[in-house]
Amino acid sequence: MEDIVQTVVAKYNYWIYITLMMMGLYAMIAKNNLIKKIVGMNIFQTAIILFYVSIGVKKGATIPIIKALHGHHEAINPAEYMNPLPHVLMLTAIVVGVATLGVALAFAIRVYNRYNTLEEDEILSQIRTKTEEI
Amino acid sequence: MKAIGFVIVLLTGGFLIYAAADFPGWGDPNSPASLHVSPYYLENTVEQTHVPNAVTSVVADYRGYDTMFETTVIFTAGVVCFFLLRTLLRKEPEDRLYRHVLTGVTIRVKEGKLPPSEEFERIDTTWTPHDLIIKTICRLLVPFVQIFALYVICFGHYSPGGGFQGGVILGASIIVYAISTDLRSELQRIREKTDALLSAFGVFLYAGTGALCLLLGFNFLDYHALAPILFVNRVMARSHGIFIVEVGVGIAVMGTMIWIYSVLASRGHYDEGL
Amino acid sequence: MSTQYPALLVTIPLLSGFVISAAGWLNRRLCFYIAVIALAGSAFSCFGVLLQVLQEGHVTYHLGGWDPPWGIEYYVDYLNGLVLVVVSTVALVNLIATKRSVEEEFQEKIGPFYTLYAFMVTGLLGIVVTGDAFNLYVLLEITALSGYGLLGMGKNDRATLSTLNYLYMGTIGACFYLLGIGYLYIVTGSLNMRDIAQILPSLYGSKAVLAAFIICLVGVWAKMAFFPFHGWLPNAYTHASSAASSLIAPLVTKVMIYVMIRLMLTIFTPAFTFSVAQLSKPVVWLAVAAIVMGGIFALAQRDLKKMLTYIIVAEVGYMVGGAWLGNRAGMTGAILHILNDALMTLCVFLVAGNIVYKVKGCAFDDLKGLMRKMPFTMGAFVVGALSIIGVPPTCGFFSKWYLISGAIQAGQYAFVVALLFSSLVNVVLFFRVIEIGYYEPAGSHHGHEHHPEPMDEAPLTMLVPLFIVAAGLILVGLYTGDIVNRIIELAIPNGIV
Amino acid sequence: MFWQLDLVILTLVVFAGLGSLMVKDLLGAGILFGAYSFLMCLMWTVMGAVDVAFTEASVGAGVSTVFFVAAVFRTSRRTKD
Repeated sequence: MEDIVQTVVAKYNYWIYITLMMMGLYAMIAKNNLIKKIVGMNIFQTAIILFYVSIGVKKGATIPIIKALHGHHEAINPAEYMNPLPHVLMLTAIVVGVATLGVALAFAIRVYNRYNTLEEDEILSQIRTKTEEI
Repeated sequence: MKAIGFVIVLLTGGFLIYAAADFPGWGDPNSPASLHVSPYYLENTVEQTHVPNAVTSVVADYRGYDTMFETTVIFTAGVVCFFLLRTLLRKEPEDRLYRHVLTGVTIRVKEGKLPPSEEFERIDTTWTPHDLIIKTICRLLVPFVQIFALYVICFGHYSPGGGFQGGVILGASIIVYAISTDLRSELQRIREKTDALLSAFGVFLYAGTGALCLLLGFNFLDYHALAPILFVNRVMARSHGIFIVEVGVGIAVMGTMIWIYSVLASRGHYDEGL
Repeated sequence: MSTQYPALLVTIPLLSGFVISAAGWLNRRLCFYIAVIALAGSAFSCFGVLLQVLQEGHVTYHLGGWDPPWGIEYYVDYLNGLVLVVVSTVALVNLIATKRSVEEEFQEKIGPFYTLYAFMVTGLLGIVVTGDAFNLYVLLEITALSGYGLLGMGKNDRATLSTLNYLYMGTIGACFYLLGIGYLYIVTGSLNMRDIAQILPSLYGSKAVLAAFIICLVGVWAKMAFFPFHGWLPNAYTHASSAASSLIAPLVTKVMIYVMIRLMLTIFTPAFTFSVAQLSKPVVWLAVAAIVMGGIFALAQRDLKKMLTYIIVAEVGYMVGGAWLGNRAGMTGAILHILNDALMTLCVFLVAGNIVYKVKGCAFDDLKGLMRKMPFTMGAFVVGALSIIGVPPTCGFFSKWYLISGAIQAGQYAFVVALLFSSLVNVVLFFRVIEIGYYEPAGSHHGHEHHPEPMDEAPLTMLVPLFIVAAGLILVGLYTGDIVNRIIELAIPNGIV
Repeated sequence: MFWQLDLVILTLVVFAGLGSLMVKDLLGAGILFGAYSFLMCLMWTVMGAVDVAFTEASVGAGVSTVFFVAAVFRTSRRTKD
């Protein structure tokens, strides 16, 4: 029993990122409201960011800013500092998430201007009635 | 639709959990990710780029090409929002709404006639909030936010921060002004054209530095080429190159955030905003 | 200067994007000409890179002057040299051909349109030329965002909702690709494609590598609208403006197939793809389903553009199935089909663009009597139709020939049957359209039957590029021999028998 | 960075995400989404990723919530699910 708890807790980050991702995926597929789908999309993206950043974590390491070296030729021990590469990748992913959010909200406003509702089923019924008239 | 979603979610979730079993434990120092590529950045960042913040040196120098495209992503989002929602040729409504600034009385004036006196300000929808407390506090807040944003951009080398964060805070300071008063008065301070040109110039500054290094015979975005221009040795040239690029990113992100906000808040008509 | 070609071909369209956006505000007429100069420059450097690759085998370029696993590296070999040339020439020809229809549809927003056009081409060229897995994700996002912008501003109002659905599916696809790269990064520690390929062989047994492969594939399939994920493509491409759909339809799906082949051949070497991961059979069955479903749905359509989008879904099935057959002939057919299908789709969508420009609609009842009214456009349509069906002089036949012979060698007879069935369906589809164009008289509701319609053809600037593409279809068909021997044979690693 | 704090914040993050998806009013969903982003920012700081935390706080939580509220004001707060 002890080692099961140990393995679960040892990789707790990875279970949480999977639950967040599945929440986002479910919201994008099953939610009826367009804005709720956008929220689901953003949760989906932040879950992947959680996965990446938890790769770079090292136990007992500090933030990846090299402390001012008094003696210049002292070797820097990489184990003291966190892994900076996932942080760089995730700077990009966060900004891409905001860019996609802005564009998706612009689309949602444009859909609302045209169909006067944000519910997917109401929009589809409006489209169906319009195609029957033609 | 809910059932399909549930089944898909369970399948992918199970598959991901099955695959996560093989990961190295969370946070152990000798996982492959922290042994193969990243120690090089930590060991050489101060020596090669004179920038103690390893994340900023990797963002703007070792993998600066990624960040250039990533700033382009932000600029593309601004162009797409403008392209989708902006309605340029807008027909003037026949009667206009005016509000008396001091008392808050709103009147409707027929087309062509002028409001009775100067204190009437033009508004588009009757419910626009007009709150004295928020207006004055935001007016006090904006300069300090902007100073902090400039600090964040410039001190990206030594403390957490950099182009993106500083640019967003700069943009946020102007958005605060646009929310507290209204979009129309903010547009008097920053025209839509200057805003778009600002964000285009910011990313052009970033890509232009790269192209400049190309013209000087080095590879694209290789800041060693800037050494003869900036009259510094190669390591300082890299540090200054990073700084120029961060300023470019800050300008681009600021312009784009204001641009997207003003398009979204006014549904493309650039009228009253929130 | 010639050693800088790999960097030039991406940065010229990128810098031109910003200049065009500024020109859009200052002086709108300049936008088109800046775009043409930029794309011509990048096409020139693409040809330059291909020539260098033909001489030296492969070209590497270190961005920022850093060595590969630490900095970003461009790696151009035979495979992406060929795709680079295809992407840049298709983009250039389409830019010139759709000038008039863009000016007519987006009067005051020409600046943003050409900016998004330049960024779309930058993203596509960057995806094809990069050798770094994460850089490919960022360029994937640029292509996706500019694609949403271009497709979202469609003529009728249904474009918005269909592009929003494309946005959701595109984001899921890009995020799955990012997750797959994360799974690779956590077990190998590197992001450079060739560096990962060297570390992976010792890890073939681990579940995380197999999961990374499947997640990356699912992400790329969602982006290329492969069978289970194809729901967004027909609506998104049909309701878009003609200029946008004739840029995106020929290129985005083909570049995603290139990414899949790059994943299969370079990152996960063929040894892993075809032996360790037992995916060949199910994927070929999915490809069969894609081809059959694409054909059947195309038969049910009453609109030319919607019919063409379902044919694209079927063509994606060709290429994915061909790549997954596991033998040299199938892979040659898939890579050749990237080239052929890009040209064929461009030709047919330019024809649809001309028809929409002249007749303001491309439903089947708008096409009545077009053979007499627009003979040159319909002539090019016939050439494109013959190529999609697979008639010998045109290039479509040769790639289908390689696919069928590869399928027979691999013993996947369902795929052979699907290919033949799809060719017959294409015959029915295209000759039905040609028949509507030829025989049915121009709609009697005109009243004055005695003198036939005057021939009002699309303007010359739209016809000349169309003829170049139609001629290109036949030329590529004739020169298939040495395209395959000098480029594609060397593109496939000898891991595949 | 001791793991008990880590677990607490992670569970709070999941609850904020669930709340943002389940609440029946779009403005409420926007505000909870802002809270979700700020908790994520706290998560990054605890895990030592200071630059990512700064970006998440300013770009992710700050501006996304502003865009969200602006969009909800320009459309409707009504939602059926």
